[in-house]
Amino acid sequence: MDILYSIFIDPFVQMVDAPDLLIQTLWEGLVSGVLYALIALGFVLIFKASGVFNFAQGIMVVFAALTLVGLFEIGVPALLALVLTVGVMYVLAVGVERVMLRPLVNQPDIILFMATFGLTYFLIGLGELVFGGNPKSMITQELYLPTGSVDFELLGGFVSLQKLDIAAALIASIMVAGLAVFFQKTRIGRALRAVADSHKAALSVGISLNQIWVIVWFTAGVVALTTGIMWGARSDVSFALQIVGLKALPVLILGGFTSVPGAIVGGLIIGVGEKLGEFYWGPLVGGGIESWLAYFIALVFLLFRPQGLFGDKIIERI
Amino acid sequence: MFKTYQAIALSAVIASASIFAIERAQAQDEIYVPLFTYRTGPFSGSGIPIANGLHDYLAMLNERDGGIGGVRLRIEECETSYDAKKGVECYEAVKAKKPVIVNPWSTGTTLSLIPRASVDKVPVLSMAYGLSASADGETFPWIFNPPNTYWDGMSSILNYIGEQEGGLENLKDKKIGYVYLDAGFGKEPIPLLESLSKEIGFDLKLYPVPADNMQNQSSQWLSIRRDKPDYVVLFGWGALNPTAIKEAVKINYPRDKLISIWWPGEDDVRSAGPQAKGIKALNWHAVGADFPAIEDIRKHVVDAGKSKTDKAKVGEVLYNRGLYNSLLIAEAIANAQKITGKKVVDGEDVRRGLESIDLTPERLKELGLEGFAEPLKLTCKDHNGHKATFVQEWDGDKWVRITDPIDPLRDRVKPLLESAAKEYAEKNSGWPKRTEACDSPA
Amino acid sequence: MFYREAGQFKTNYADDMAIFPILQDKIGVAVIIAIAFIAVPLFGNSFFISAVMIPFLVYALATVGLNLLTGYTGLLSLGTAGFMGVGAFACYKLTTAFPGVNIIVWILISGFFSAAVGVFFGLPSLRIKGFYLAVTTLAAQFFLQWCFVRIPWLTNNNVSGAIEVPTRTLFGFAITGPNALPEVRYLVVLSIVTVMTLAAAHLVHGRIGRMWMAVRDMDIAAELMGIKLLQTKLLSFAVSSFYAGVAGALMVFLYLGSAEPDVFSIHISFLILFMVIIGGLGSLIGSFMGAAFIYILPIVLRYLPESLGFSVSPATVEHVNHMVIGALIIFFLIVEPHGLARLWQTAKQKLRTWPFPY
Amino acid sequence: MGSTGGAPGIARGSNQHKGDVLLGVENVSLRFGGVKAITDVSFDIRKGEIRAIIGPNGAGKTSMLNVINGFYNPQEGRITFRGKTRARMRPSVAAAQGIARTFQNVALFKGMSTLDNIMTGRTLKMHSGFFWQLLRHGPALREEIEHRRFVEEIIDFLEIEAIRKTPVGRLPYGLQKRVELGRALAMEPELLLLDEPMAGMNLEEKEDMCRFILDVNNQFGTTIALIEHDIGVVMDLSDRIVVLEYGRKIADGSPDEVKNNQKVIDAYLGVAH
Repeated sequence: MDILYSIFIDPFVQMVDAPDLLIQTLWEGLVSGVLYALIALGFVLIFKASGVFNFAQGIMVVFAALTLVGLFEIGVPALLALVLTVGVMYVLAVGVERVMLRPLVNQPDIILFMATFGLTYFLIGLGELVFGGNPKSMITQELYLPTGSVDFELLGGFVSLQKLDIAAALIASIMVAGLAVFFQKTRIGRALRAVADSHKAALSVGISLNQIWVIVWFTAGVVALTTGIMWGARSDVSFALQIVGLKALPVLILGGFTSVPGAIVGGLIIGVGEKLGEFYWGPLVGGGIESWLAYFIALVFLLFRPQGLFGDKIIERI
Repeated sequence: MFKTYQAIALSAVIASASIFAIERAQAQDEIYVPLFTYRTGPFSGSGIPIANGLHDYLAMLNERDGGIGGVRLRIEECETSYDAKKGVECYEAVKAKKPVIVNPWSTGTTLSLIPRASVDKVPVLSMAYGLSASADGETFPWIFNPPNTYWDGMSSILNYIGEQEGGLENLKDKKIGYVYLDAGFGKEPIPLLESLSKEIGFDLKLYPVPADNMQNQSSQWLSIRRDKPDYVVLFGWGALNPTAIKEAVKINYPRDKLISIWWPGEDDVRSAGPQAKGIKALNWHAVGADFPAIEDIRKHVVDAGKSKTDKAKVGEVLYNRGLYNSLLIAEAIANAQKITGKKVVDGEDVRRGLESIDLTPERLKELGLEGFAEPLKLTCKDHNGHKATFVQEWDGDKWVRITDPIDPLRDRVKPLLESAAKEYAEKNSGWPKRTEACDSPA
Repeated sequence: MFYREAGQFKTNYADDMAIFPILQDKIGVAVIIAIAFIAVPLFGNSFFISAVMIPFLVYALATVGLNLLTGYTGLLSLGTAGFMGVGAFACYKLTTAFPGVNIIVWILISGFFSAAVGVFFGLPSLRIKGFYLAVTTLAAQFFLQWCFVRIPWLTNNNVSGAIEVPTRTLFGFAITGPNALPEVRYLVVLSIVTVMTLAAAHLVHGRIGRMWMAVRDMDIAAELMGIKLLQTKLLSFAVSSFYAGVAGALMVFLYLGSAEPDVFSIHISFLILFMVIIGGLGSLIGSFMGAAFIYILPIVLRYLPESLGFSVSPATVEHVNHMVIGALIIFFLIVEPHGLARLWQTAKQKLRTWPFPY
Repeated sequence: MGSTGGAPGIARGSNQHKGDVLLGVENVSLRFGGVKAITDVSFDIRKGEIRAIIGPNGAGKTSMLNVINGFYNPQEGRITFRGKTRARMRPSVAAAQGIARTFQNVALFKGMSTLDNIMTGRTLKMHSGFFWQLLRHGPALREEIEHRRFVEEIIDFLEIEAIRKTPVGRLPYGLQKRVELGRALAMEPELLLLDEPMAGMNLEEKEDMCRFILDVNNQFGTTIALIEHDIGVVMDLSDRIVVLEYGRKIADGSPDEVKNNQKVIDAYLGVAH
């Protein structure tokens, strides 16, 4: 009975008792959810346009952030470093398209997936070789990102929002909105959606696949850079971050591989779900369940909706 | 196409030859000291300064004195990425070259090497990490973990907290939080904490951080905000430390109540910004470069471009940690030469050298490290020393020592150690009894 | 000229269905096995045997296991390291609880524990496919690793949180623990790996292998042939996890000598998946090639500069190593997406017509 | 299975006389969401006959086959096979009861050789235990050889000896269809469902396929239900024909009856409704 009580009643009692903590937990969950969603967004962009399950998205986050900080450390002014890093991501996108995607076009998914593993290894090596393996601090102030927190009284307690986290949420929203406009309104965006629907059809109306790939990889690179700055400011910039990148996988599962809103909603569900789980139920089993909870949440969702939250229903035909 | 295959075959042959080439004869007049380091991987933040300290001190001895006792040291780094499997591979690679000592710098690797050390006759120096029980020289004649075990460290922290409260007994009904890396390293002190919490009556709260979630600690720190522990003890490594410190700042946990074990480096704290001021950590050696020996390192190694360290980082806490490790290696080799009268010593000699380490203040002065650390004396029975440590505080720019030496709760630690050593020997049935003679009867 | 099958006629079905129907292949395999069993222990140095060959064989075994699941049955798994861990921890519990039973028995039996866990985590595979399934196996990976850390019973309440391998003997020789000679450990591992690889070859060439491949190639058609999908997939999970479990037990007991839970981290799962794909999906010999490529190549690269007399910092070597491996993975996928095994076949095909390709 | 011995497959069904109902379809309706694929269709298939299902594109022919072998479960109606009425069932159960089929778009196991593909058809007839399989000895090997012999007969019958060990993915379309037929035959089915076995074939290949279908029906006594667009072929081959249009049955009878049915003529000539 005690066990049942502590599983089914006690956590909720705690939530009601200390609503400020509940809100704080939800907020923390949302913030990490936003960051998961950004990583997942990079995945989705690439998957939609090129059918590549890009495992390297996590490492691109680290690589972008590392490049930014590395450039700053050798004396490049912060904003210039930011511009240069965007340039580096463009070069990376072109390189990936030329060296990896073009020769591998029409290969099975798993082969492309493996190739992105190769890319992951390569970027880890390159990043460490150029910038050294030691963790670096994100240049938060130099990029004019706010620090400190906004605290306010609430329901007999207080809630503390980091200005940085607020900024992260805002920037992420602007980014998503920008991408949405980009896809809906611009010529390239329309081409991109056409490619997502059918490669052959897109080719037949004269859309250059290679160009599209460069654009999506570059966009994913910019998304990665944004993620890297935000997450780097929360902890620091090091290769340990790539493990956090794996969390994008359950997010994708939830949201479906091809849905941008799915990536965002999925990210928020996973972020909030795992924080709530760890905070209220984790202590029951000694804590640390955050390492696998996200995958279990995704697994349970999958059992009921194998196509993900926003995926189309799969009808098998023969 | 056929050419391609020829090329592949040829390179395969060359490549496999290189594996066999590993076992090369060593020059007769060298002492081989391999250093297991990790300058890559998720823990490289801690690993790089340590690797530099380790390397530079020994390199300095080579440059300044031509080695130890006139014999040059052959210093070789082996990259482990803090991966126990690569550590074992490194060990296998260096074994054939007759190392006089190995420093695994990974608890996982240490655990794998413990049983092999006595068989391969290679002493293992796991300085203040590894298996705490290996402090017992009777059971583990080949393993050394001076100057403290994690149990000593944890009990020193408690001792310090007790002092703040006016006596250990005043910890009754206090709440102590423990944030730790959810692995062997972080879990080791828990039995000690639990038994003390029962005895003294403080409330113990555990906040494990999974290794793959080190950079995502908000739930742990939210729980701390909820539980409001009076003190938080931090046992972190690699990326865990900077993230934890940032989170502590974020929830506005009183910084002076956060006390860490001896691993956070300057970079770990610095990245949290000025608000990290006041955070405390344990240490047992000096921070800074104002020692003749370190001046020599600057002169002979760093300025000569023979080091990989950033000049500004010489003298930082983890650099000096590595240096202390090398100091022990050098002392052990020097002792071994003294004991055996040989110039070129081997693993067995160095084991004896380690057992007769006696770093008195005079000896430290002689080495150009006056006041660098507390005196340390190892014996055949005691491979650790269980030395006192002190607390240092982050003043926003550097670590500043703020206390006198604080003793560990030796009477609490000792029975734990003994039973752990006994248990280890029992579980590993057929664990050899010590047969190694003792040079310095304790 | 030397590699020809012309003139080798099969007079009965058994010969035609043999695992190596061509005489030269038979000889080739026999030579490799002879080298592995005789030449390597006789002439290999201790580093080569214990740090190269033993782990290589262990990885190869795990790769064979994952290949059965991913290559033959078409189910992607990223939980291999977790299943290896189950094997290792089960073996530890068994041998400390019943020290009298021979350790080899326990190593093999621990495979069953891992098979059971594998079946459990394979259950969603009926509904979930492809990359989606990969994520559910990630759940297994992280959950199992968490269990290894969190359940002290698994390590017999060791303070260090690790399992330590006690000395065990076979015919009076120590085969585990510090006194076991590298050659002895190597021969034990080699024997187990050889036998289990042979068994895997038997399986995939028989009814069960065909069922797996049918499910892989077209599950709907397979079902309409009377193949029960769930059972077939679960059998594949079970066998694959069995192999992984035995590999895990071997890794700890005959290679590392002790293990913290992070030995079975996600990186190992990825590594083994690389080995499967680089070696060739659905090829047992490819599993060995893949394991050699991914495991041995970095070692070679690591020690190559040194043995050539260059002095490069080991950290730099490691960085370059990462880049080279990454680039080679991409390169090989471009040259031959079907893996080293296919490359090998093509080479054999060329040899068959050599020196007159027309 | 006794028939795997001396003269495999040949004796099957010949002692059952033509005419008993083997499969009955009663009032079957099938919907996907709001889309009606089949509406209230009833017909039967008699033992030993060749029954054709024809109709324009989208008439629900393939859906009908999918219902018969359990891949789709109809919302209404009943299927009776060999006197047993069933509700929901998995395709693997239908296979076990003796229903085999080929597919409109060849559904071979692309990564496997011709031989292995056909051997897979023997799966249900092989029973040697897992551990014998591991050893590939004793019962497992005997069984493997026994079934290989049977499969070789099918290979002879279909005249595909030369491509025995070729991965089917590399075969031309016509041969793939033949291998697929072989795989279905390997199951020694009571009822064989053929979904457009001649689609995309040239005349010569079609003639070969017709010959095989007739031979299967005559020699093995296998009951066959087939979907085919080539009306000429259908008229020549089949004993009886059922015609579907928009998921409804519009005619059922001998080739001659169907040929003269006004509804059928309308459906095929596309008379405006």
